[in-house]
Amino acid sequence: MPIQYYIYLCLALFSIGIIGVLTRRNAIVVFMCIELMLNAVNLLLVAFSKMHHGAALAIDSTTKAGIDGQLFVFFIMVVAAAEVSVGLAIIVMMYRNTHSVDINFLNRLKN
Amino acid sequence: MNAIIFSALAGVVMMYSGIITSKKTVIKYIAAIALVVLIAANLLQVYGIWQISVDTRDMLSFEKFGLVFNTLAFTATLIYVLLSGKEIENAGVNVAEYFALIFFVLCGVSILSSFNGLLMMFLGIEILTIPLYILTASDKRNLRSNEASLKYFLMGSFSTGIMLMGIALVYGATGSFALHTNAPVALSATGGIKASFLEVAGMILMFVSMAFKVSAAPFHFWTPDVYDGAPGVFTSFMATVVKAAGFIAFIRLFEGHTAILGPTWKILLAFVIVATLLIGNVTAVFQQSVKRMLSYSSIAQAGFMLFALYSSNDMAKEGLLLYSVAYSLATIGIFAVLIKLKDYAFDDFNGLGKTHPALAFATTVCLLSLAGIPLTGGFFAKYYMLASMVKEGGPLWLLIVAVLFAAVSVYYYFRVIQAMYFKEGTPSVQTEITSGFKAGMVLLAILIILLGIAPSLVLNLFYF
Amino acid sequence: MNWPFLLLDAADNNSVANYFPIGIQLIFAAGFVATMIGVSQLLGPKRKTADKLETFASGIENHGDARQPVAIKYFLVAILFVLFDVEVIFFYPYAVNFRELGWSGFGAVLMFVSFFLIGFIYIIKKGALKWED
Amino acid sequence: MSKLVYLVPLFPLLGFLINGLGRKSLSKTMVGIVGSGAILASFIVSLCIFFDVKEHGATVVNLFSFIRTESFSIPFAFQVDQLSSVFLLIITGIGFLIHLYSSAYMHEEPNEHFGRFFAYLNLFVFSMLLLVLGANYVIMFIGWEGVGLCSYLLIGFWFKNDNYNYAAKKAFVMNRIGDLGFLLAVFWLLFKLGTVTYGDVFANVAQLSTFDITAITMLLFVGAMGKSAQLPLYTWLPDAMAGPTPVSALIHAATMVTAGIYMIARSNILYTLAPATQTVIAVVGLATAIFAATIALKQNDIKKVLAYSTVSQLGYMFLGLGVGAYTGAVFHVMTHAFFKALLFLGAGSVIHAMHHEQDIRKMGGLKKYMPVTHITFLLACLAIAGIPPFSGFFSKDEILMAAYGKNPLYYYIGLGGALMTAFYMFRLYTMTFLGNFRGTHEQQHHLHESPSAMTIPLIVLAILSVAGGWIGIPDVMIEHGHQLEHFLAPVFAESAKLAEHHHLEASTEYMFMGVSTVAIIIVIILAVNAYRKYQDNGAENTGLGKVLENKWYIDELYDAVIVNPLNALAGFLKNVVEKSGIDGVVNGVGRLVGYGSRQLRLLQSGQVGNYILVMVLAMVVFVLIWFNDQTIMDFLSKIF
Amino acid sequence: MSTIQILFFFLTALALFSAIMVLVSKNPVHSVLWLIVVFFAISGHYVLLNAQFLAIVNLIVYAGAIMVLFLFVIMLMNLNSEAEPRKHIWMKMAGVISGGCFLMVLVSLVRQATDMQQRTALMGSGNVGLIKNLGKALFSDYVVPFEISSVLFLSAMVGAIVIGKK
Repeated sequence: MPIQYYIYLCLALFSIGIIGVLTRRNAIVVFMCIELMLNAVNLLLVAFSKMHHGAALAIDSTTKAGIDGQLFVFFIMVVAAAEVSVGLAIIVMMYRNTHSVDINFLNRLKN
Repeated sequence: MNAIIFSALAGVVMMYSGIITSKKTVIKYIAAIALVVLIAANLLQVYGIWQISVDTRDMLSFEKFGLVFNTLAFTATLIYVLLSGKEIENAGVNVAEYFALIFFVLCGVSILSSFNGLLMMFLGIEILTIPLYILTASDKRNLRSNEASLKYFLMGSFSTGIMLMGIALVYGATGSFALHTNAPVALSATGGIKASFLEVAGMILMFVSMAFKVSAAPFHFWTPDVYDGAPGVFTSFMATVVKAAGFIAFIRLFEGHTAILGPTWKILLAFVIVATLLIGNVTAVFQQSVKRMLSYSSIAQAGFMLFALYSSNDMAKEGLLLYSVAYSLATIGIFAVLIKLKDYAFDDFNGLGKTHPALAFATTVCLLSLAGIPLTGGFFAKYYMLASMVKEGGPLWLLIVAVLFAAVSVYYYFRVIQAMYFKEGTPSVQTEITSGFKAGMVLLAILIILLGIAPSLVLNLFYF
Repeated sequence: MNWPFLLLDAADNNSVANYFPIGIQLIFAAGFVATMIGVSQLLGPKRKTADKLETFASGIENHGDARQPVAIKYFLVAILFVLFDVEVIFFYPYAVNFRELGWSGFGAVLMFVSFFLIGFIYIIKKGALKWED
Repeated sequence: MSKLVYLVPLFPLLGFLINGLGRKSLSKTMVGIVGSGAILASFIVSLCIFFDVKEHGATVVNLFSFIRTESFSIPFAFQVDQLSSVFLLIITGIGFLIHLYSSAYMHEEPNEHFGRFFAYLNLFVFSMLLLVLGANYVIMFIGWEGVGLCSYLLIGFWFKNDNYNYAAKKAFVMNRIGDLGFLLAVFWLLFKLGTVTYGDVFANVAQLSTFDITAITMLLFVGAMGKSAQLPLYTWLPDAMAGPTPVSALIHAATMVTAGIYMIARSNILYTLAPATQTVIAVVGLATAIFAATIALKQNDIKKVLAYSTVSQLGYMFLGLGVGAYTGAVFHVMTHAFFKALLFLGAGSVIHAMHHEQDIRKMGGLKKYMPVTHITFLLACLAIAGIPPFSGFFSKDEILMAAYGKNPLYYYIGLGGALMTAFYMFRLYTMTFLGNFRGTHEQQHHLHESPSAMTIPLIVLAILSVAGGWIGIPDVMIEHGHQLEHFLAPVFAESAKLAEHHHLEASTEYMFMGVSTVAIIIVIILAVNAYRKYQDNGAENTGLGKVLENKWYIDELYDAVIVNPLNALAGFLKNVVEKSGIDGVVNGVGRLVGYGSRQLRLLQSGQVGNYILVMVLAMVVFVLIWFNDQTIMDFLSKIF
Repeated sequence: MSTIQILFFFLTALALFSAIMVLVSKNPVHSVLWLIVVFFAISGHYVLLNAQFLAIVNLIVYAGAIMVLFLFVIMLMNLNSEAEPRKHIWMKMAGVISGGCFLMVLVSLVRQATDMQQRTALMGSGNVGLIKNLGKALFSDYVVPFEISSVLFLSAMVGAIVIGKK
């Protein structure tokens, strides 16, 4: 597969994530859109990893090139899990105090 | 490596200290001792006496610069804990956890001062920020704290997403996560850009994300809200040690890449610097709350620290160390006094000069240092930044703008001094002010003045 | 890759085609369920009464929304579950390479596990897993 | 001996520390002794240094390094040469007298305030000494900021009054504007020459282009304008009268305001190479001299008159600098320090006796109550007016002569200013000391001569005011007369080589001296006559009605042609130009910042969505800029 | 068109469609479900790229754990579709436009990137994505980040206790 297809796909997913962050008001959905962005990055990294791997294979059949990209993805997933647990805890805490998860109401702090 | 390992272990110790004892003061002293041990361990490595040697496979590289920064950051934290320990105790029920999180942040700081690849940078940043989200939220019943942490979290993870996209693009172009690689050269049609398009785009995205972390305009928006909403005692920590660490990471990430980025890089950076200085300084002028004023001032100070990135030479790195220390100590000092007051308004300082002359004196020294008045640490820090830029051949107009905004900054810092000395009233001191605290503040002020008289004290560490 | 040789390719190690049997199985399973539901719809008798359309609650009259808000303390358990779930992921590649990695790998995993164990004990001591209080 | 130069600033610093820390426990006497003693010790060391320099010439004393790393070094070094040693003597000498005087003047203050006051005074002197002694522009800047800061603290010393507060802030802001220029100049030097040490800078001026030199000198001059209260940054100085009188004396006579003069004299070689800047300085100086003198004509607050007179005299000094008469300017700094300190301390003595009454319309006839103050004040007035052989005559004459050499117009305008000076000074003198007492009876009852701690400095200063000028008697009068010039010659040697020399005929010089002296004497007689029988009838100048009884036709003419227009002009300058013009601009800048602040605050809407939107847009813009850099570079190069 | 290509385009379309559905669903529960579909599609892509380990991890961590947690939270709060007031229309437009601009700029950039023109991602084969190889690398070259990530988990646990516990 031409790598550009993957890049386009991932950029599209990433942009959809950004648009979601910009247009939705529900903190949970916004957070989900951020997760979508991370997934787009993951896919891109894997695609690049395979691209580099393929290029290296042509020279050396035992190469491990590209493995770093996939491990990076692994770490991103791991970190995302930690981030999600903290983030959802914060959202739940907010909900317990205000009974709302609407980010538009987050305007006590301004100016 | 010592710093990373010991700070993680210290975090674990702190986690359990809350289970072993319920005396908050004891927990505080354990933390202070742990910090001393941490500083000692780091110093052992700085002087090459002893270190836990781990084969990091080139993911971390321990250079003098980063190690010295560790020492400075840990020392600043120690001072912070000693001065504001009382407030950490009163911040909530989970005192031990707060200290544990602070140590985890320090672990992130020491990773950021020594990373040698994008993976470690990413992990370092996450280890740095995730505890901060929690600390921001620690005042659970307070809606402002809630809101601040949710904002911080949403925007922080958004910027993480941006950074990861940048990393992915750079990886696509170079096939490696190492810091200093040169991508295959691809000339654009106009011949303006030497590096691969993807790499440059990735660098821009990483730049945006790092600019977010150090609150450079126009990515600074989270700063005032989060610093304002977070419990004051943690704002103090966030605005100082953490921010300085962000700059260290920033300069580590970009110092090898300026050649790839080409001349446009400087234009963009200059734009960011000017915007940061403008927004930080001008918006700070009309704030009603000292806490919020300080958060804008931290943006303004970030504008100055960005000069280190602009010049990105040895002198800039030295200057950044000096700046970090001078800025951190001064801000920690002001916050230590601020959080003793009932509210965060300017009027709360009224008459402090009369009732607590020692405190007022120390606060004044801190404020003068932030304003960059000579004979305080802040002066040479700013001078260093600008001089490094001048040495690098930076444009004159940028210099003029910087000096101009430094002049504006004096206005809002002096509002506090004015309130303390020239206004009548009784300061609404809430927490009891012990003589130990006073002594600590005066020592801090002396330290700041010492930095202003002999900044070589810090800089010579660098050349030991 | 051609259609007829897909199954043959599957025998070859380490390729996407390994997943072909799994895919076929999934399709069959889904198809079976769909067929069954469709057939029962077609063949079964259809008589609708009001009682029949009500939620079945073992004969007790139902009241209120089924989606009652869950007590917040379970949420903490859910969060901790995610964290430990991810930890298990780390063991998976270790298990595959258990022999080759030898003592150094064992040391690394031991350290990781001990960190997690520290966390686990901490959580227990803090009483986060107590359901009733 | 020069090695001991560090003692000079060290003593005031110690005084500051002792008084600052022990202000609660030390008795007033102790505080006074420590505060004054520190300055006295400095003065003694300065004297030794002065003679040492006279004997052995200049040196640079390296003490330690602020910063010494591989890439960068700023030594903490002191420049001990003829110029700095003269300034040291002025600062510590006059400073000591003022300290001594303060110990009596401030005696009514509560103990703690008293200690704090002396601590600030010592800090002030310390900063000024640092400014003068520094061997590079960074140290000078440190002292420069230091005096600004101390003046802020001292002016705001009586902080109960909001006006003082405002004045303190204004002083600080205006000084900051000046500092901005200074700092930019320092960076510019660093940018072009890579060094800020005097020796290296002056040795390498040849590397600078004319534009650079002009820009640097202009920026430095902006700094000097702020610190030395030149148009348009002068308004803080009259407002600074809010501070206690000894502070005014210290600011006006010995320290702060002379900083600008010192700096330009120190950088004389740069200025000699920048004729455009010199012209600007001369014009600004002259304009300030006239402008301030005009305003002073109509002031009724004793300290305000003196304040505007200081601004005006500073204008003369800048005129001297602008026409290349560096020695003359330094000479005038010195003589001015003597008589202005004397005037202020005399005024303080009057105010002290009058129980903090500062309005001269409510004074009069103090001659008989306060003989010492009266005599010394008179001497000072004669000195500032420029009557030979008092000190002011020689220094002012030297500047005016040099100005004549450059452009006769300078001379004539300058002479006009000198006449006004004579007029308002004697108006002040007459209204205060002659005539009848116009205050309340209670005040009259309490009128008394000040204690000896106050009068002794007055007497010493009076002697200096009279005789201080004799070290600078022009060569035309006596052989080897101008000792100061010979002493300072090494500092200005380079400039002297480059500058063109205008030699006036001895006879011309005598003629000018004679004419100006006669004119000044006439003006003094007029002023004394006009105000001797002044009565406060509510409206101003109606006192002249009684003078008219004398049927002096000339008085009427003079009244119509000179006094009234001048008064009107003074009112106009004070109320319109100063209040709405200069202060208006300063306030306008403040308002602009405030407006910007409020607008920028709206950006911070509190909405996460908006924040992220701005981030995304900025990101898009960044990428666009980056990948269209060629186009943008072209565009930018067209603009700049 | 080969199988892989067909699968690629199918999964791509599925991912994009589901991602858009995440955005437009009014009900947060639906958003979560659609997001799970996205994750499955992405896992499918991983399989196509022969990154088998990541495919599994993606399912276990994201679809299995993270999304369940999301769902749990939404259930906990009992958010109905009406609970979320809609944003201002112009705010939405601004969001869509700026997101679109971002996409456009980056896509046009990739189109111009000459060094990416002829490159392809190796599909189907290549063994770096296998658990065995990844595991070897993880426990040898990447052992430092591996250990350090445990610090991250510890802080997340502490965070859960600090924030989540009453």
